[in-house]
Amino acid sequence: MNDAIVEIAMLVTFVLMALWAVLATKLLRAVVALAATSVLVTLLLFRLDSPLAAVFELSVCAGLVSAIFLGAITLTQPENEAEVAVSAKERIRRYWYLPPLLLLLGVALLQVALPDVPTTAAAADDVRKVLWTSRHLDLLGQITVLVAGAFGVIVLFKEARKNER
Amino acid sequence: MLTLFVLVPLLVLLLLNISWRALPRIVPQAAVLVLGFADVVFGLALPTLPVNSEIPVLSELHFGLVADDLTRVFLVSIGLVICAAAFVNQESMTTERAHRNFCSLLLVSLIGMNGAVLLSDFFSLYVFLEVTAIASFILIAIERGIFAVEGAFRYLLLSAVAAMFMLTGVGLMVFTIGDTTFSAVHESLTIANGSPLLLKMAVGIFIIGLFIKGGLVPFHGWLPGAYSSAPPGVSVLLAGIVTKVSGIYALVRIAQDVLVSDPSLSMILLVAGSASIVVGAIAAIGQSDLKRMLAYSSISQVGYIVIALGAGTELGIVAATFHLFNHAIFKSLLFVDSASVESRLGTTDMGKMGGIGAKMPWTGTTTGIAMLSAAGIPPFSGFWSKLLIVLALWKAGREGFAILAVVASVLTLGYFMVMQHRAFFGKPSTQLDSVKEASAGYVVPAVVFALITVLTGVFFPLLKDSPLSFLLLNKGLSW
Amino acid sequence: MTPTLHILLAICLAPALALVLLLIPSRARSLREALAVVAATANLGLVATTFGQQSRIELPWLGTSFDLSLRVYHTASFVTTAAAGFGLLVTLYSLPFMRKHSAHGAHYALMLLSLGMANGAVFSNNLLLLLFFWEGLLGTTYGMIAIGHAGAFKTATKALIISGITDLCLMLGIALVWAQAHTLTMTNLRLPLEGMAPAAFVLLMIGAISKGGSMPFHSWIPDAAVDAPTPFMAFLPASIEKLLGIYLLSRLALDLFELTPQSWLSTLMMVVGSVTILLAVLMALIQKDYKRLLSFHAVSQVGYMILGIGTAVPIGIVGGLFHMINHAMYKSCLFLTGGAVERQAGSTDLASLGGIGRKMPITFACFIVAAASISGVPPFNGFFSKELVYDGALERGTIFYLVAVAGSFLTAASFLKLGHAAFLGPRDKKNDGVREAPGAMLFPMLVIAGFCIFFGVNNAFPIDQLIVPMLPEHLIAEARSAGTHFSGWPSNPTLVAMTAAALLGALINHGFGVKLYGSGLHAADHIHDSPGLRWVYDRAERRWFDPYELFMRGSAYFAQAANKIDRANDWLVVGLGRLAQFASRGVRAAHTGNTSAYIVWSLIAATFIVIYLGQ
Amino acid sequence: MSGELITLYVTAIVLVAVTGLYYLLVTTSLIRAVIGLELVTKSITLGLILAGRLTGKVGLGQALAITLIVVEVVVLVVAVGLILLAHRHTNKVDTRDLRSIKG
Repeated sequence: MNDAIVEIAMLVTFVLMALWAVLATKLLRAVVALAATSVLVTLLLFRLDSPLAAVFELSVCAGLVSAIFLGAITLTQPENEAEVAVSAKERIRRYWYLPPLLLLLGVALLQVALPDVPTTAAAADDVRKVLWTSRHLDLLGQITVLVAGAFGVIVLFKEARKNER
Repeated sequence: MLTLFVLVPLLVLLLLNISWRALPRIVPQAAVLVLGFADVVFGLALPTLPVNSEIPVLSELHFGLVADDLTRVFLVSIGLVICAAAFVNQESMTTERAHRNFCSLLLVSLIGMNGAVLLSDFFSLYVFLEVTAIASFILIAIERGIFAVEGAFRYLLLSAVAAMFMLTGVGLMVFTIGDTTFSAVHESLTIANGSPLLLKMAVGIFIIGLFIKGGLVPFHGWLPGAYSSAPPGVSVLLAGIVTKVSGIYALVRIAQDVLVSDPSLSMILLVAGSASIVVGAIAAIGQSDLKRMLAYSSISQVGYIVIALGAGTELGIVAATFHLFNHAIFKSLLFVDSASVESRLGTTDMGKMGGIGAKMPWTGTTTGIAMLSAAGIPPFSGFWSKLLIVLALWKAGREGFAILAVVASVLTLGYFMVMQHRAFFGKPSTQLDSVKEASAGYVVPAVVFALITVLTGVFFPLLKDSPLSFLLLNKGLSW
Repeated sequence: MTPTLHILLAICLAPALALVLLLIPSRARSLREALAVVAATANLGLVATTFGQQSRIELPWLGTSFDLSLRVYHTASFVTTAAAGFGLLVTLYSLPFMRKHSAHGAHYALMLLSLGMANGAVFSNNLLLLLFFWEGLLGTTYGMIAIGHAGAFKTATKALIISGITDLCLMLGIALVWAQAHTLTMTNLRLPLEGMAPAAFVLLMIGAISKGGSMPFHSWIPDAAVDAPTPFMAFLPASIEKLLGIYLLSRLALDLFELTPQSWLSTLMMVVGSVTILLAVLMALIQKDYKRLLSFHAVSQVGYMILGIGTAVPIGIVGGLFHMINHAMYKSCLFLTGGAVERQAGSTDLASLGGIGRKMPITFACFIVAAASISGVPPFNGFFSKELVYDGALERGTIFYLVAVAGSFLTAASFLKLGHAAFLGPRDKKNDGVREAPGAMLFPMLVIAGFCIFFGVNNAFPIDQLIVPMLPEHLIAEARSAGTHFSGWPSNPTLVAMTAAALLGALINHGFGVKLYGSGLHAADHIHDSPGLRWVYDRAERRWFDPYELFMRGSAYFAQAANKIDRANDWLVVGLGRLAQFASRGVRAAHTGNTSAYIVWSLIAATFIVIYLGQ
Repeated sequence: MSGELITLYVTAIVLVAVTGLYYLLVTTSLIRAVIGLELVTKSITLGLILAGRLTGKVGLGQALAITLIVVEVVVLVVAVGLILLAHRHTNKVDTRDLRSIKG
């Protein structure tokens, strides 16, 4: 019973953190909220018997991603907060129909998803074994993605040298 | 053996970047061309090769890749278009650095596409499509202009939405059957235990992602911007093959191997396909920019492919695949030609090109061939694939859609005539006096592609006994 | 040579040589010309030797229903030989005509390509294969018009779009046939006209008569007459396309469908034929340009063929088919004379021509033969085929007959006008230096004019040897049991008398027209002014003037109506373009560049898909 | 795991995904749009793990989630690269400046 309450609390906090990330007026706070969301996801992953993914989530999402965002924020002009608020209001007025639409999409999913939930107990198939036997093509994909990311950094971040033709 | 399609480019990519300052410019270019050509050759020769024999050193790394006729069609197309893109890029890239990066990213794209057409798992498909997509985002913005950044960013956002749908689909698959391979999903769908409806939903949601990646109406918002703002070589790559592999290949694969002749899937494909055909063609008619018009025409042509899949029959799949091959050829050809015009005039605005055909005869002629092929005029290959599409729809009892496909090809003819009229026919204006035919880097791929279009069209009845017979996916026809 | 190789060679040889021709540099024009002549001759030889052969080639493809099959038999041999003959003659004619043209190589290459396509279309024994070659001809038509002068592009586009749409009808018709009969092999087809079959028939008929150039799919032909090089007109619209269109129409009416005289489709064809005859000839009458006038006749005459075949009675069908080959002769001959006049006098505008008959006697003579032939003057070939059509039309309804005769009258009237205006009358000073056309242009004209006479005087040969064997067995049997004679002098003297009256009427009408409006007839003034006679002439004038003027006024209204149809056609082509542009503006306005909007479109569509799947 | 708890999990995942998507659509800041994207990614990660856990394939779920995290972080890097390039041109990170390709 206690376990369930802890889990419910974590879920609620997860949603609240996401809302905070969205509602924060200062960009920096939004990024912090995003990191906090990540931390909660990490905790939830631990609860779901997935320690390796949790570690990844913590290190990459809460760590690396926040760092990238902070870099982006420092490298760009600070926002004009009043203008942000005005334009946000204007856009919210224009896209008033979106939340119901999205919720409809979500509910449509829930409707079919919920009736037949299988309740098999957690069986332990080892993630390392899975990764190296049946999903090693994905690992190859990961390597390629990382190489592509490296080129992204080279092409997009590096300043063009002035004397280059 | 199939592993090499992914491993060799990856190895070459890494080797090229260990000491690239020392390498002359020609080396990465040659590497791309050789690997692209290897795709074509091995794609053609695949059945004669010991596909399933494991290479001793790599025996630990058999990735469960499989190849059939559909894969071969795509390997050949990928190879051809990659080579063309490399040629065009060689001519159009100005800086050394951009050129090297371009070649490397072309290889990344090649790895992604080769992997995507060889694998047989939904999640791996997502991963490799994302590899291709990331390479495309960077490639579009490689010259760092503001329009290109806008095109790339829009592509990135919509692609992220597509990924969201694909992953939701994968999640539902894991949730229902705990497996994501094509065969497992297909089996669970056919034996109908557990929850086939949810599983079908999962595949359906995955397909929504593919619609976005393939640029079908109304999921196409990113496509015109990305095509028209990209550098010439990248447009060839994107229009010729990337969107086809990332969106349409997977649709064909699913229609062939997973959701076989499912009526609700058919309906979705038919509706999305006909919307794309009509909206794409109508939007293309009013364009004044050549590349943008070609982009909308791509949407329309992709609609034909999808509508053929919607027939839900084997003939439909054959027609779709053949049209896909033809489209890869003639659309790359059109973008190569637009690149050669751009190289001479510095613009793709059709209003400024009147009569360019007389000044650039090769470009003008090959454009005409590609255009007639796209409109389905014999003896070019496009005629046969459109005919097969109409027949497939008719045979499947979708007469209305067959008629729509036929009538819309008048629109196709219409916008291409507008283009020919504005850009290539008529009296050359005096400002164009000094314009000469484009350099060999553009003309050679254009002529090769035009020849492929003509020869495939003329010798289509003889395809059966030729090495190209796989274009018709033999098992799909009562040959 | 095996039959298989023979036919495949007939289809592939000319196009292959066309490709070789394109590789010859433009400096070596003579070499190109030599190659073109050799190719056209070889083509003629190849198809002419298929006469009397019966064979089929089957290349299995796409399973049972889509076999690629080719077939050699009498009709195909006849039509391809005729096409090849015209091909060779027009090639010869082109030698001097196209010598200085900028698209010299493209002209010959496209001609050879068209010949190969035409052979393929006629030898096809499968509707799909036929469609392939059929649409291929569309491409060469486009190319041959487009290489005309700078403004020809518009006409080429018009031709492409009109023919493209009708070819789509053909495609749909084929699909319907397939749905109905589950085969596309023409020898296996014999569809009763029930269920979807009439729709299929109409769609296929549209494809056929459009290739033949019938109304309302004709409007590009007169434009092309002005814009395209003249050999093209003699080659495609006047001969080869007509041959193909009527060939397909006859196949449809004779053996692909069970068309009976009782069927409403037969009546439909007759109505289309009659309307085409009348409206097009009325348009022809008011033309002021040599080639444009001829091109409207090219439309009008196809009406006789459709009318004849549409009667669905043996005599009418024989007449229609005979008229097809006759028309190809005299019309290409007329276009050739037109080209000769254009080349020598530098214009085809009738106002600036006149009196050049003396300078170009051979051309004029050929013109007279061909014009007499098209007007149905005995003993030229046109007379005999028209009589057969009349006979068939009368059997089905007097009204059709009357329209056909009226068409004849107007045809004769317009050719009198044309001949008079171009070759007779006073000569413009600037035309004093005009000389006869070169031999390479005269030779084809003379050959064709000779054939016009030969096929007329000795009509038993073409009719009994060439045309009647084209009919299916049951029709021949029917005709035999009724004791019908197709060849020889027309059996019905009343009809001949009517024709003679119509021709005479045309002559008189022309005389009056010239007298009232023309020049050079002042020689008759003194008779006119002599006392006593003057009163008679006044009355006569008044009496004859009124009906003439009334008639002319009436025909002007008709002509305007025909013109309206023409314009409506144009308007449709242009208007559809405008509509598409308008729709395009709407679609483009929706693409605002707002990424969020694009994502929202995707999400809305995704919601629909998810809900649809969840049901 | 009880049915109610699963419902709660799914609801939370859908809510966060909807929030992220909505934010992506309505914000005018390019950086904030990417934050919205990240929220969606997080909910999907959680969803994959949950799906694997419920069918007893924890290993599969983790494997997919790890690959997903790697892929998405590279997409994020590219996105930020593009944002910085846009900033170099316009001196702002406003989505309304990236609307010039239209029609």
